[in-house]
Amino acid sequence: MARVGVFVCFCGANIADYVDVPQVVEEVKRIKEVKFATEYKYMCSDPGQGMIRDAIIQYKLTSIVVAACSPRMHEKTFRKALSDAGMNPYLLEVANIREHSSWVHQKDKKAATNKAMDLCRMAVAKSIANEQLHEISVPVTKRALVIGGGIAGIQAALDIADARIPVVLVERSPSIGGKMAQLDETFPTLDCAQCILTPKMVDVASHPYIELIPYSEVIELQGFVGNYKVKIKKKASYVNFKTCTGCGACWQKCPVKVANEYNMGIDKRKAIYTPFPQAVPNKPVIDAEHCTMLLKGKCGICAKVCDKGSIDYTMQDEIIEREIGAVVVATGYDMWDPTPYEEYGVGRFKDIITSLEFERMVSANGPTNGVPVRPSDGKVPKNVVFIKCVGSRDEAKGIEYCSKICCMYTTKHTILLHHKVHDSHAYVFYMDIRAAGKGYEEFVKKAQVDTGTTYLRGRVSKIYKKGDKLMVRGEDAQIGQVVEVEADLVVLATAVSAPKDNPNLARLLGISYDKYGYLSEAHPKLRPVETAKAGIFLAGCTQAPKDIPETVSQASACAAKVCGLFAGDTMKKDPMVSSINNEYCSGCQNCLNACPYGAIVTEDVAIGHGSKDLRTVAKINEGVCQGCGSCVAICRSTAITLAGFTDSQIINEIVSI
Amino acid sequence: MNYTKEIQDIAAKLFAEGKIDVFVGYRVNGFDDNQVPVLITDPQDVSKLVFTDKSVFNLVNYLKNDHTRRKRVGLVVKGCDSRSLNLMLTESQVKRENLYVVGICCEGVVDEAGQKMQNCTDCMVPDAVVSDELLGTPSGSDTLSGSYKMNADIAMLAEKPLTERAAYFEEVFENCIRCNACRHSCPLCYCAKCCIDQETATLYNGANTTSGAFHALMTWSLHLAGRCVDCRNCEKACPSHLPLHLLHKQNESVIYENFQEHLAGVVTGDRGAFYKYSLKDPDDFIM
Amino acid sequence: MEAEVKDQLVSIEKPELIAPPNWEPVIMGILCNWCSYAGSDLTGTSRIQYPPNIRIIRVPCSSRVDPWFLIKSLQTTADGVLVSGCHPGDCHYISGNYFARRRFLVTKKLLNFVGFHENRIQFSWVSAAEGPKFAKVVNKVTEDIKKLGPLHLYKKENFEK
Amino acid sequence: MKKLTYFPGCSAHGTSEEFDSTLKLVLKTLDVELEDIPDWNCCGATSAHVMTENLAYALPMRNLVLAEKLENTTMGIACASCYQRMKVTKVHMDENPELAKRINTTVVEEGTYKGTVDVKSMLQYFYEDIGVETIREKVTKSLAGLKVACYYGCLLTRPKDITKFDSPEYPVSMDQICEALGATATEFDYKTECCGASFSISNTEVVINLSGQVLAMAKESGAHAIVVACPLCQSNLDMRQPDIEKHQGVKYDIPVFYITQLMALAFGYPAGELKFPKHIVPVEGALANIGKILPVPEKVKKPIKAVEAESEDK
Repeated sequence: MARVGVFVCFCGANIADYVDVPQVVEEVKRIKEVKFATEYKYMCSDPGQGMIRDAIIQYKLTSIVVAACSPRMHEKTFRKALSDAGMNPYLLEVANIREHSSWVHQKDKKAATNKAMDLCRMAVAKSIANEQLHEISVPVTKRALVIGGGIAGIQAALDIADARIPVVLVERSPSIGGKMAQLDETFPTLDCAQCILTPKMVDVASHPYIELIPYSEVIELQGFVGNYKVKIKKKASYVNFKTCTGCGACWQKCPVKVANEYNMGIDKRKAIYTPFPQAVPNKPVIDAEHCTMLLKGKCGICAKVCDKGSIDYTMQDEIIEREIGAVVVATGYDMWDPTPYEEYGVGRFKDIITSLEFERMVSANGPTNGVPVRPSDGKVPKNVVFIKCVGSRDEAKGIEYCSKICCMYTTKHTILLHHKVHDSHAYVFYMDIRAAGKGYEEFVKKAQVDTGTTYLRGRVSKIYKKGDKLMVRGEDAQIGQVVEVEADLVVLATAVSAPKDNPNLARLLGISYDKYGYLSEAHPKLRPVETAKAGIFLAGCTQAPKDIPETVSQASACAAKVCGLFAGDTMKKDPMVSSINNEYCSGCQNCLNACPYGAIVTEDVAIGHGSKDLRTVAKINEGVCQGCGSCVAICRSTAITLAGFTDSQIINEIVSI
Repeated sequence: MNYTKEIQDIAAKLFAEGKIDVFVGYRVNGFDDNQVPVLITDPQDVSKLVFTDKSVFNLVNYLKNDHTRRKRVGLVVKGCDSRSLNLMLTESQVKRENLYVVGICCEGVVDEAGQKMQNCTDCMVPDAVVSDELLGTPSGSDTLSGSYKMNADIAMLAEKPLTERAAYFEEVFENCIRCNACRHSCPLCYCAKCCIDQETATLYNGANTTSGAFHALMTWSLHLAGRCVDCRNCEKACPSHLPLHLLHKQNESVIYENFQEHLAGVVTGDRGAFYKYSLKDPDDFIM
Repeated sequence: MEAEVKDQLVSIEKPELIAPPNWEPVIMGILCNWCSYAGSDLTGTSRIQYPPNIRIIRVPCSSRVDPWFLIKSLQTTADGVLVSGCHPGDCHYISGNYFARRRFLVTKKLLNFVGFHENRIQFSWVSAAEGPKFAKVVNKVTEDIKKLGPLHLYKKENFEK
Repeated sequence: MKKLTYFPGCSAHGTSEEFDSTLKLVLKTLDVELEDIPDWNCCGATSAHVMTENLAYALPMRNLVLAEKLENTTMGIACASCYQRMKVTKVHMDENPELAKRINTTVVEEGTYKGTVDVKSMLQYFYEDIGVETIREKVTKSLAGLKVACYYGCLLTRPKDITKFDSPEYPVSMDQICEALGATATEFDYKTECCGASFSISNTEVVINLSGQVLAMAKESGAHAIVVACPLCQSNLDMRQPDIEKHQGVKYDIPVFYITQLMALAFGYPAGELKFPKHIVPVEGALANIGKILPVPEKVKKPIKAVEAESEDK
């Protein structure tokens, strides 16, 4: 027989003015399970809580109802009071007689009192069905996985590692650095990107808490928050990094030339290569798709010239497994392919380049020694047309969103052009100039004055060739006329797009992505770095286009989240999760569809005691379950129970009034 | 429609080849020309099998039986039966490799009075959608996006004033004797233990009263919403002759018209309408 | 079948015939914890007044609401039910309210089909910020159900509480 | 022998008679028999679709329904405007069966619309159904030496979603056919610019301006002649050329051929059968280039060489 204690709060005058509290107490005393009922001015105060503690002991109560403010307010407070009296804190129910009665029925004290009584009856009825619940503690593997070694991944890895938490940093290409390593200078301060990035790259390589696994990819993630197991495929580099000194003899002698990805294909690299001189790790890898030794078995020059004997043509891909507790996804972005812009002659005219190609050209360590040139004839361009929003904000041919960074980097490009080619003139076709950010608007204003760039508001409709010039025809909406600009070089500010592999990665990690392929955050405002799957966080452009400062902030935020997650040896988790009664489960597996977290899996269990006949039933991983109850309502056999909100509890509430 | 010979041959062949342990079919009941289901385990008895337009029952129901579970079974399915089989497969209740399915391109079956059954005149999926062997000529009807035939009873009742409907159904539920024959005859009621019978039974109210019947039948029909294939096994089994199809057809019409779903069970792997959702589902009934 | 319909019509849905004087309906409000329950709390903190007929039950998510909660409520204590959850796309549990939405529509139509007035089963999306909306919803539901009068269907033999 | 349903359209009997007659010569060589749609009617171009939707769909639909009675699965259309109206109707009807049912009631005497006949422009038919290689095989008299600018106009490849043929901005099908004939297709950026067609009568100034730009760019590209596959393009560029020359003070002297005229010429038909006298701009000057050897194009300068790569080589 349940023994319920009811404690009705005055909340000063907040409740007592509109609800006849003594009458409520008298009424609940009539319920046969209620063995004790009382009232107090402030139940949440120390004396109030003391009353609860004392009554629990004195009347051997088995569950407690506090009729006061919303459970969203003080449920935790009262649960603690129960714990202090040695009672399971989940035997508490709160009747919300303030927000749901006294404050909303201030004109009718009788009705408000009646309602308060009903709310108490419901809470008593529910509490009778309450069960003792215990916080779930999930052991935590204190090691983080960071996927992607761009500035986001680097920052997250460094911040986590600085908290003395081991980090596994996985990078797909042979070197970390990402897109930022390809940039020349950064807006709005015109810092040299290399100068601020490379020290961080070196820090990563030398950090005792960071395990850098370059040239590799994540291929499998299993488990749940705090207890993930990851499989990483380390692609064969054909170079023994342990013995290689990075002297460079191999790539100097390699006879095979391949378009250089780092320089956007403007120049060539070798089949054995380091992506760029400041690469970390600064060890070459062999590009198996182009190496003649690997393809045809002839050549072997690099092995001959390597006096350390580090070249190993027989090397195989390797699968590395790590146990980790949290994941930071920082896979960055892709440049959008402007091929759909056929009216610009993309692909036909060599002198139309993308902004990242321009960036490489003007970069001091770029393929043209920092001077922009026309790809067609190598001449230095005088008139350069920059076209913004190529792909961005274009529902017909591109993508609907604003890529956020193009306005700023195009402004930067006009400055860089002006620096490198003094007698040049830049034209910028734009839709809007979006310069929201610290120092951004000032930067744009100053650039416009300093460089004398002609800004034309309007879209470009056609580019055609006239002699060796490109004629750019567009609208100048401010004078309402079609204008044509004779250009030596056209630079397209192509959109930022989600990495093509993001959907695959999302499926592999069990997180969601939006229609563009960007990974989805758990809440756009309040949980912008978490994903819906506990323990997986997002940093940088993989979530949405953003600039470097924002990327770094988000990466550091991820690090803070990871550190918070790892603060104790185990993670405490709310016990209000679902569980399955194997006997009732018919194994229809419909609940697997309904669970948004993938917390439900199947397992084979013996049908009877000692039987060898197996039956497939559902199984809930309580570490992953968030307690929404979708599966409970889906389950026809009522095999699933959600602790804290069981069918009995809810039906008790329904029938109690 | 008479496939007696073909089915006898197939069953005999399957037994001869040792492919099945039991064959589920129909036989004549022995005192009139109506038929009852039969589970044949002895190849000698194959000659008892018949199939005509009197073969009304949905034999998939026998797959949840202990005589057939974990055995290799041959069985005969009409269009509607095959849909319930499809759902059983989707919901992992039977293993396809254990079954040899003789599909029928059904021309409709008749009730005891010789009248074509209402679900047959309304039938949208006459051909078996799952089969190893198909007998008869496929109708070629569009099972995936064919236009929905509104059940005449539903349409008639929907037009009645609310009070009349309430009175009508009150009598329906009053006449229910809570024998659970509907549940036992339904191939999709395969739960290890029905929710109505569990410890929470008091919560569910399985009492033999009008309100108990109301509760049980409403819950039952909602559990079959988006899954019922309109085979009418329940109605044939009901000793009180309750018009149980009304509840199912009502749910089916709401689901079909509002959620852009296929009919239940026409696509293998396609779960019932309650186990998925679309962002385009109607929202206008919610404030 | 038409002939089978009872001749004697019970005036189940006519309040003026049955409602006792000073009768007040009971409305069972089942609210999701993250949006609607928080929204109803906000109605309270904003002191927006609404009729006292609603009894609120907290569930984690509208997807926790099994249709038989509604059936049970209507059969036992309630004259009407209101289920409220997060707006589509805002579900704290990502997709719960989408599953719930489907069930609600079918349940509502089925209950209406067997004789319950459609206004007795109502749904709303109320976000945690929509305190005023919650009051509006409760006002509307209460008004609707007052017009319909007490619910007698399938309540004749109430079982032990 | 292949068969092709043919919709001649009104201009084939008037302004573009040379298109029609040379098309028939070409198809004779390519072994294709044309079957005219019996009792065909106006496609409704340029006026119907700005007036009433119903009429704009009903007129082409009647032709489509009649064409379905013939056994061929493809309908070839010479005029770009007719092609456009027919194709738009077909695509919209196939996408929206409800609309098709409604429009069909207007032309119900002719029969029910089934959507079994595909609609193609003759250019598309040559390119997709005949094939560039087959055309190359049939050439008996190469057009080598002739440089042509292929002008597609606005309707043959656009809108992309309707035509689903070639690139809407820089199509190459006609260029490839011309190359197959032995001619050289110049790099011509104005191949899909507007010629001003609809204003031909009502606002000639627009035509002079727009067609003038097309001619200027064709000249700039080094072409001896322009090749088209649309009667309106031909008439604007050819007929208005003297006016344009007068207005701009430039002498263009660029004849405007139908693609079928050049094909017929390359297939060995005598020039006398190709109705060249119908042209306003004399064709002899351009045709005189056939057989002349083209100067070898100036070698394109070496693309920029990466500084780093050079240093490595040393």
